[in-house]
Amino acid sequence: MKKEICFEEVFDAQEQFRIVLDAMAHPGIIYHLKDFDFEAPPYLSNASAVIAFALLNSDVSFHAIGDAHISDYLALNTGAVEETFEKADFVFINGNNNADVLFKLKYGNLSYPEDSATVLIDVEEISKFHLDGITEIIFRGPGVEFENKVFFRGLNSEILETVKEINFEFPLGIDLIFCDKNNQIVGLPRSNNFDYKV
Amino acid sequence: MGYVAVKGGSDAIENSLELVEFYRIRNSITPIEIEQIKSQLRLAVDKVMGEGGLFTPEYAAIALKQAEGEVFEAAFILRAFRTTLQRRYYSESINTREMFVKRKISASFREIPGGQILGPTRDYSQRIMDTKKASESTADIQNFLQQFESKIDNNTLKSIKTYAKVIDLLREQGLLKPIDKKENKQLLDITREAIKFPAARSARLQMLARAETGGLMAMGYASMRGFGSVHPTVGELRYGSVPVTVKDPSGKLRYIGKIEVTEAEMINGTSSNKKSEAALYTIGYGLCFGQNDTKAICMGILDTTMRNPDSNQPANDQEFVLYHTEGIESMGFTNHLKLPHYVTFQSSLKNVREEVERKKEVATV
Amino acid sequence: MSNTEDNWLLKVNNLTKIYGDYTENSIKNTGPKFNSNICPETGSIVACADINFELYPGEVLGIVGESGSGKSTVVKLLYFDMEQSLGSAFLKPHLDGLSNILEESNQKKRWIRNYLMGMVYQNPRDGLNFKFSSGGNIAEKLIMGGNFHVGNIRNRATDLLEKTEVPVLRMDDKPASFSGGMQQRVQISKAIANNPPLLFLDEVTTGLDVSVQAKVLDLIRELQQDLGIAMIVVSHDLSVIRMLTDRTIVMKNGRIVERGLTDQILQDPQHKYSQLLVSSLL
Amino acid sequence: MVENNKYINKYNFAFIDESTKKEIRRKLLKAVAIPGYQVPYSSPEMPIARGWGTGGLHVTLAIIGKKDIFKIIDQGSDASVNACNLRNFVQSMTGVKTTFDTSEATIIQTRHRITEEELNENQIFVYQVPQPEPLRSVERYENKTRQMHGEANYAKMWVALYEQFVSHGDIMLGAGYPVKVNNRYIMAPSPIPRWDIPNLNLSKALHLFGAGREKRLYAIPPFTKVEPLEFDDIKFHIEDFKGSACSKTGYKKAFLDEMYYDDGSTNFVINDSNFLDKLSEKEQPTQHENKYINQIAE
Repeated sequence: MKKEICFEEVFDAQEQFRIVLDAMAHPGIIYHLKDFDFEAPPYLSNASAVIAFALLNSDVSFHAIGDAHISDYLALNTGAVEETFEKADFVFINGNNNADVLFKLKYGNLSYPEDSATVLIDVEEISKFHLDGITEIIFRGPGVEFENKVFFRGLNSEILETVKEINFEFPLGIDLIFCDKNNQIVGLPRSNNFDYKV
Repeated sequence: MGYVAVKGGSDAIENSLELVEFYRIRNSITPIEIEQIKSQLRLAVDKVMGEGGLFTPEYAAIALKQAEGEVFEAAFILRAFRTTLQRRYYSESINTREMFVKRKISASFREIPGGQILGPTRDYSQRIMDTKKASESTADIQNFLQQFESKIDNNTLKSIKTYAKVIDLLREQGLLKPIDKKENKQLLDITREAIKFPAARSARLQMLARAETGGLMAMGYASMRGFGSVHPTVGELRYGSVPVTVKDPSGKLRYIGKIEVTEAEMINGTSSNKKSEAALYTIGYGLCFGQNDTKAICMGILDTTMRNPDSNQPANDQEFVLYHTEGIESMGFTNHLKLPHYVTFQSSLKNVREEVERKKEVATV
Repeated sequence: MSNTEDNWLLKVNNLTKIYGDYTENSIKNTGPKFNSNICPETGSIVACADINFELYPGEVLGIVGESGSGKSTVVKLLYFDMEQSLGSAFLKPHLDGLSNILEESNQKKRWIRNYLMGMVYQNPRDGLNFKFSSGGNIAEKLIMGGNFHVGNIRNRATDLLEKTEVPVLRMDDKPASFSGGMQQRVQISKAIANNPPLLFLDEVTTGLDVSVQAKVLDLIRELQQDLGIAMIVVSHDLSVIRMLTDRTIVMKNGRIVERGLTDQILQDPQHKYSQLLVSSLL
Repeated sequence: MVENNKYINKYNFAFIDESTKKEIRRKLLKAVAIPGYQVPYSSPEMPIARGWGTGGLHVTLAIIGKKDIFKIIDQGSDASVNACNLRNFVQSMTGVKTTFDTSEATIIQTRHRITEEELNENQIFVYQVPQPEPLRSVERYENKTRQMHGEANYAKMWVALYEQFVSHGDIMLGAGYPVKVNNRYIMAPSPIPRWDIPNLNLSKALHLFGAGREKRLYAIPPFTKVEPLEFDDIKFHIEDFKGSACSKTGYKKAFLDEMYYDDGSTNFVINDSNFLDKLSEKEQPTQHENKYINQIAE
């Protein structure tokens, strides 16, 4: 495994971070990250890798589900430390994964609610337009003017049910960013009062 | 107005900075050498490094020159400079038992391992104004150095070894209170995250090490004098140089240089909570860059007081001590009062005027 | 209302508070049998252990015992002033009594305290903020109960102060300048401000003059009759217990040694310690 | 500056090192996810004094990129000495374009004002915050105020307002009037006048707050409910200029500065320097929609 060299640590990090910040500030709006020529392992989207490169370093920890190559890849390129689910600051999962693991994640405490996981979820496709057989999320809350609707292919709806449960007692909770194969992302902060339909 | 007014503001700043430069050098045009500051204003450099949180005599000396000798300002410049440096490694813990001792005293025993070594200290100097310093010449300096250096025996110097510590003697005899099992022993880095309260001891000591000497002294003194209950004995006060090592990526220890530190270990009597337990001594610890006895001792006092929380005694109150002895922050905030506040003042003015009106109405009714 | 098994208001199971490190033996080796609540092995202090009881709506339960018996600990645990070591408690109006209130988040505990409970402490300084006016103290409880109308707050405070016989003119004064009896009345006003179904009274008359004591007790009895609030009255003084309570629990060394109807306990105490208490009253 | 090879004399883009920027960025994301909550952060020393806008600078420098257009005001003015100083610093450390035009800027840093001109969805508004803790006046310990926020235990704050009404006949808070964000956290909006408070509510822009000395970051996302603390019957109100108009433009619906002159005369001038410029040049900048300003007669 080689270290990626196409991501520039000053300016790419800044630009891509700003897009992630926009996504977090506007839940349910689709944003596009830059397409890098990464040699990331399969099952890790370019978008997830971009967010990792922009935000992770040796001060934080992560956990990636599934392929061990993903962990090696992230550790090599970001310097972040691999940790258990319970302790990880950033968690990389796939939209088809079992939702139960989310219960293990740290969701902060009332004095320090930010001491909680940020979850990057790779899905097949994110779309503004309705397609049959996929999950729809209706976003409401801070950052949303009225309501935003987004459709997700490759997202196990149990994950959403679990997130609802974990984020039940605000300010405790976890924050999510959905990433698809076309470099699109959508933010779902804990402050969002979302509903979903399958 | 936009551009013109802004130009006015920028011009004002530029002119002010020019004046600063003028005042710095107008009456004495021989530049002070950085080397001179490093060597002849050694203790000011030490203070700047301690409060600046960076061991670098050279840059500290530049900061002092730039700041016209204002230690606060110089420490601030050094801190800001520190921010721009990447932290590449965390060093291994320094071991003060390996110190090349230049000064080492204990107030608690007459004789200690290796003896009492006064070293360079003004403690027993008579503070009589030495007017000869006003006319000191290069020749005077050379004469003194020649005469002094002729007395140094290099073999003796080489044979100097490290010394056992006073507190180790007490510990071996079982007279020191063991560390509280419940104490938070996390090793935090206050430059990487904001301090949280109650703070772990590592964070408290780091804050104290960068705190302003005068602030620490005010609190430590208050605690001894009566607004508190600490009156410790100097177990040992050491000043000297210690080696610093880091682990390279392969895990091998690498020596990267020496730093000078002052270390104080202050012995406190203690009462025990349980009848079955003896009252043992506790140690208050202080360590700072360079030679600064006052700072290390006050750190030692405040380390002790903060381990015994008591909101009625200022020195025993973590938040009170740590927030308010931080020199760079308190200086900045105190000085920010000079910034314009006319918007906020207008807002309060409206309230006060309205209340005056209301009270007048009540009076006339 | 009949006190059937199901209609309890508060149900307490195995409530235990131990200070210091403890082992299983700490509970076994302390209590009235040993006449001590200090664990001989670890030195930990068993403030109370194995406390079980139910309280019914509108009922007044007394907890009596000497100082150090753990009686105050019980109410402080239930009011979330301290954290239990073991045990659970259920309160009907909160999630129909299905959720252990002692394990709720602090955010929810705060809600339960504001809406469902009131507490009157022995020392008015524990229940009142002496930096606020007495009206402000009552306002605090009302605001936390969701009342944000200053006019309504002041009306309600006026009612409460009248009811507790505190001169309404002193509503905007700080309680520091009040007599001990009056401070206690303000504290009671604050505690009942949101009409909680449950009120804790912890040695509320201790430290007051005898004549003032009687007045405060009368007040509590009247309030109870008017409002039908369920109460737990903690006292070392059996005459207080006799005057206020329906049922009584007797505690010693952190354990319940006897329980029953107050009249029965006073007439025919079973446990040796209860007998001692009763005989000292006579 | 004279080149001197012996000593370090080069700085990273936007001054702050990349690993600290990442830390600030991560904390900002959490701040946005928990509107109104104060996230602790490392707050490295800047070459600007504590209390002079370091927190605002941390935020600005952590988010700014080459394409941004930067505006900075102090007391509503682009020309304030401190604004000039910080503008020069940001400009020299990043090379970004700066502007006085509120509508052109992508990042606006401020001390003590929100611009009169309405903000748009592509703007980030960065506040310099001296005291991030709105509860500090009723509780001095950080440890306890954190708990109070955690439990939404704001009774003390409310009683303090109640007591102010009882003794003064009104809520006496001036600039920095505390607000409740998204029905949950009470937040210090930084010492902006009450005039500006309603403009935080459902704003289209992202608002980021940096308190450098106190080492806290917080945020209000766009379209977030922000309400001043008020009772049902004792209402929040903005500064009342009693019908006074700007002496230069005759305009009444803007925050005014009270001017005193050598001849003893006084008058009012619009505080927001860019807004004043635009009105003077007969432009018609859109103002924030808010009911308090709407009530003021033309």
